[in-house]
Amino acid sequence: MIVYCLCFVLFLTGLYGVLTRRNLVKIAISLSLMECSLFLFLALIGYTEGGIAPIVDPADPVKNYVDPLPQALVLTAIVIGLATTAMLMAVIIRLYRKYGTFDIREIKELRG
Amino acid sequence: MNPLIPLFVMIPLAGAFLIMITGRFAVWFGRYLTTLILTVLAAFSIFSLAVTGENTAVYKVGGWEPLNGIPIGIHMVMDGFSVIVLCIINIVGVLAALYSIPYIKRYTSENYYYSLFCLMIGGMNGVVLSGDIFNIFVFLEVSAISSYALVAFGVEKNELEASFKYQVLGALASFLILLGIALIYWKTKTLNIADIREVFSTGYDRTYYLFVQILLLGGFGLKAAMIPFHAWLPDAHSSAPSPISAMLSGVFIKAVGIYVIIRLFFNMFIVTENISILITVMGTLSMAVGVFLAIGQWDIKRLLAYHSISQMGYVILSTGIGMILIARGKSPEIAALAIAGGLFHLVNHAAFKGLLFFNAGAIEYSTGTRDLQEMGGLAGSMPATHATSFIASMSISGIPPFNGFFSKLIIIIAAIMAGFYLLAALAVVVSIITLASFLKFQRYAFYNKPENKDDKKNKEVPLPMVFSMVIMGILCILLSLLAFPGIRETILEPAINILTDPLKYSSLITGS
Amino acid sequence: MTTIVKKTTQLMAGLVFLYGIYIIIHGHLTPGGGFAGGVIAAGSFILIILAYGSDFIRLTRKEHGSTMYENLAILIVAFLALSGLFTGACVFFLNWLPRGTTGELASAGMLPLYNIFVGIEVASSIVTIFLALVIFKEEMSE
Amino acid sequence: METALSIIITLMILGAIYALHARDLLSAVIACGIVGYGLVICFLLLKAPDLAIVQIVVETITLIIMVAVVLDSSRQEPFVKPDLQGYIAIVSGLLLIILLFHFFRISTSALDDFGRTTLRMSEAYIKGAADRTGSANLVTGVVFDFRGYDTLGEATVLVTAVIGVLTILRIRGKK
Repeated sequence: MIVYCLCFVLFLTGLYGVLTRRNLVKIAISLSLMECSLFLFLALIGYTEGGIAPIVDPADPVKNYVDPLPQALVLTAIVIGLATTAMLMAVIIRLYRKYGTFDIREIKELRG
Repeated sequence: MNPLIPLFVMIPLAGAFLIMITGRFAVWFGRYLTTLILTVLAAFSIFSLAVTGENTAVYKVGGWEPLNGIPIGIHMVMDGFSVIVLCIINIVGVLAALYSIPYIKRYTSENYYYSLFCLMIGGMNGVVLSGDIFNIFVFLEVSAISSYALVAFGVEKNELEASFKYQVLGALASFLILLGIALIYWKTKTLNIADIREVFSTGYDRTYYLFVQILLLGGFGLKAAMIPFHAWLPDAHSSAPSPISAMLSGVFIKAVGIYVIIRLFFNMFIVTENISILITVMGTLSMAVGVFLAIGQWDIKRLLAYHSISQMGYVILSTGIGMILIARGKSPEIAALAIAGGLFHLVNHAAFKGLLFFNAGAIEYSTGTRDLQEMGGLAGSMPATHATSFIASMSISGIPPFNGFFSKLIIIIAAIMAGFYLLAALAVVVSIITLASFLKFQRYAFYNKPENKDDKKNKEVPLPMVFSMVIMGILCILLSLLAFPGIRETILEPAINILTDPLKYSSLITGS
Repeated sequence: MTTIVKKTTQLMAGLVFLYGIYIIIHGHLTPGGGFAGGVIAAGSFILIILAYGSDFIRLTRKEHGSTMYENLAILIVAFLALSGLFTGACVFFLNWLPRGTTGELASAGMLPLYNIFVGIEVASSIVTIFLALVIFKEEMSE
Repeated sequence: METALSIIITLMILGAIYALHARDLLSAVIACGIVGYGLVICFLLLKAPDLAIVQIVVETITLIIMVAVVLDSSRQEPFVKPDLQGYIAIVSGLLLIILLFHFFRISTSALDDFGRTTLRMSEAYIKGAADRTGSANLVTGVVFDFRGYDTLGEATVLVTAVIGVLTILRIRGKK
């Protein structure tokens, strides 16, 4: 149980960062921390005690494998995370060129 | 199996890739291909609406049949509810694509725009047709990422800022959803919505259940911009190009927000009273706070964006009342009425809010400003825009001959019959404030002519834009027919049945 | 960058690329697959871009070329998926090729094909993202 | 097993906290790398070699992109004494976190413990899956055959991100 709790603490650390940091890059980092914790969380769910990696040896097929489905989900989620990070970094670099700062308090065209 | 079901997703995706390939040689290709694709999809969706009715179609992707009653592949499901949302997506989509043809010529790189537009449509169709919770997440990301890029399409300061805000909150929403999915998988070891329902109906732990529900409500509520989570919506919707604003406001928040919330909370979870009260409270807050925030706005598109929050509040409030009644297990016909009101308002909102954003775009196209104080006297120079915006304004404020009146009436009647008198009164008050707000819009935009301003240079917008607006205006009037018996039974009843009958959806998989 | 870095990169990039291809092709037998191999192959291009910097940019000039590869590749994936609809069973995403013997290179029906095209798609996507960032910086600093 | 994982996750949390508080943005980005590479070790311990391969390359590329963005700037985050709004954000953030953690702990206490999972949907993916898909790597079998539709969506997400990045990085948006 303790690993799940620690994993959730990592998620919450990222959440804390998103809520309190005022720097665009720090916000992006916090989001990627949250993402990492979620990947870990899914992988933890799939683990079986004494299981082996889900690669079948045709000579000796029946074994105790770990659950392959969460791994497939994490694979999908990692690529989605890469895509999100790339988009976010593109917007950040663009905003930096426009404003000359990463500070979110100075970027406020939109109010009201 | 209906072989059309995967085509709803695959045609727009393939079209998007094709546009990116041919965009280097022929720029004109994208705009016509997008319109063609969406016309085909709109025809398909109307055909599906006609044939679906009470029969739900389950499409097993990859041909993987369930093993011992447990699904092992991804299932696509088309039922009475998803087919309605599918119609909204593709019909508003084709009009927005048509509207884009002249509008988007002011921007560079047209083919990127059309490609992202197709990806957004494909993603939304994928969300609506999916019967698998992780699949919903994946297609939600397709449509969300394309909408992030479309919001920033003009790459000006405010557009980038809006896109950044939207991306951060959208990513947070995705993480909440993914955490919810992980927790669901941890408990149930399955991802199929109907199968999860089967597991939950054998017993569940109350705290766990509440936690998962709150996570998913938070995630999809962020996508739907319900009131504590609404911060991104006014910025994103007002910064995007106008056809995209119409898509985001008229379709996007419904397909990936409201639709999924309703689907999950009725068909995946067993309806419990505490979460339905929470949903009703959030709906009421959205309805009331949204309209108050809208009062002080002078930017047309921000004003419309805040009204979107408020009108979505009506939908959530109404379905919330239905959920409370179902959870209490009494008067199912009033619950059905409340849900019918919510669904009807969902359809109507797509028509009139899409039309209003088209009007706002037309005004901006012609005058070059979005500030209400700077425009005026457009009634003479832009007759089509004036007439259609009048229809839409009256419709959103609930004036009798138009569609908005009937759905609001059903919602208010259902609230009164269910005994929520205060909510019914609040709904009436909000409707009156909405009317005041739109009278202001009409007066400042079309009549109140400021001095030292000649309206000679303001011309009516090009023909495709006028065509889209007129069709939407006609839809606004025709949709009120949905309230009448005969039509209501054929279109709204199947959707209500699939939501209110606790066993109907999950029996799709087990076949019992 | 110095000549040493450039020469070493020349040697390494080829090996990294080969390794990426190996991972892609053996995706259905050993750990890895289209995504892992694609990202590794993209890594070799990124190495070259980092080492050669603006020289490389002058060579390619625009990112449009790699965009075309990735769109073509994913279009082929989509058609492979749709090809199931045209077979007799009329099923989307049907694995209709013969499965073969598990453990051989030519087995698992369509899976190696999916792996290869997804690998191309991922590799060119990541290269395009990277090139777009680099070219943006170049253009803005000019 | 659980101890080893706990130690690595604790290190990752420390790296995360450092990343959030570092004044120099380059240090912050590299501390973020601790989390990513720690995750790779966790995946190896959890018998997920596919994920380890993907994660290590993706993390490297993410770091390259982030470093490129950070190096382009002045790098230093100026120290600003938090104002009232900042304090409110910090306090409410901490409260929300404690609340969520408590909620998480009590709501998940009844679920399967670590390492003792049961199977429902993935039973078909393990038993006899090699005969169903013909793939020796079960994860590839799931990714491309049982859930191939998801994978198509995921590849589409990547293409969408490419088009999005190209859109955002255009020099001029309006004619």
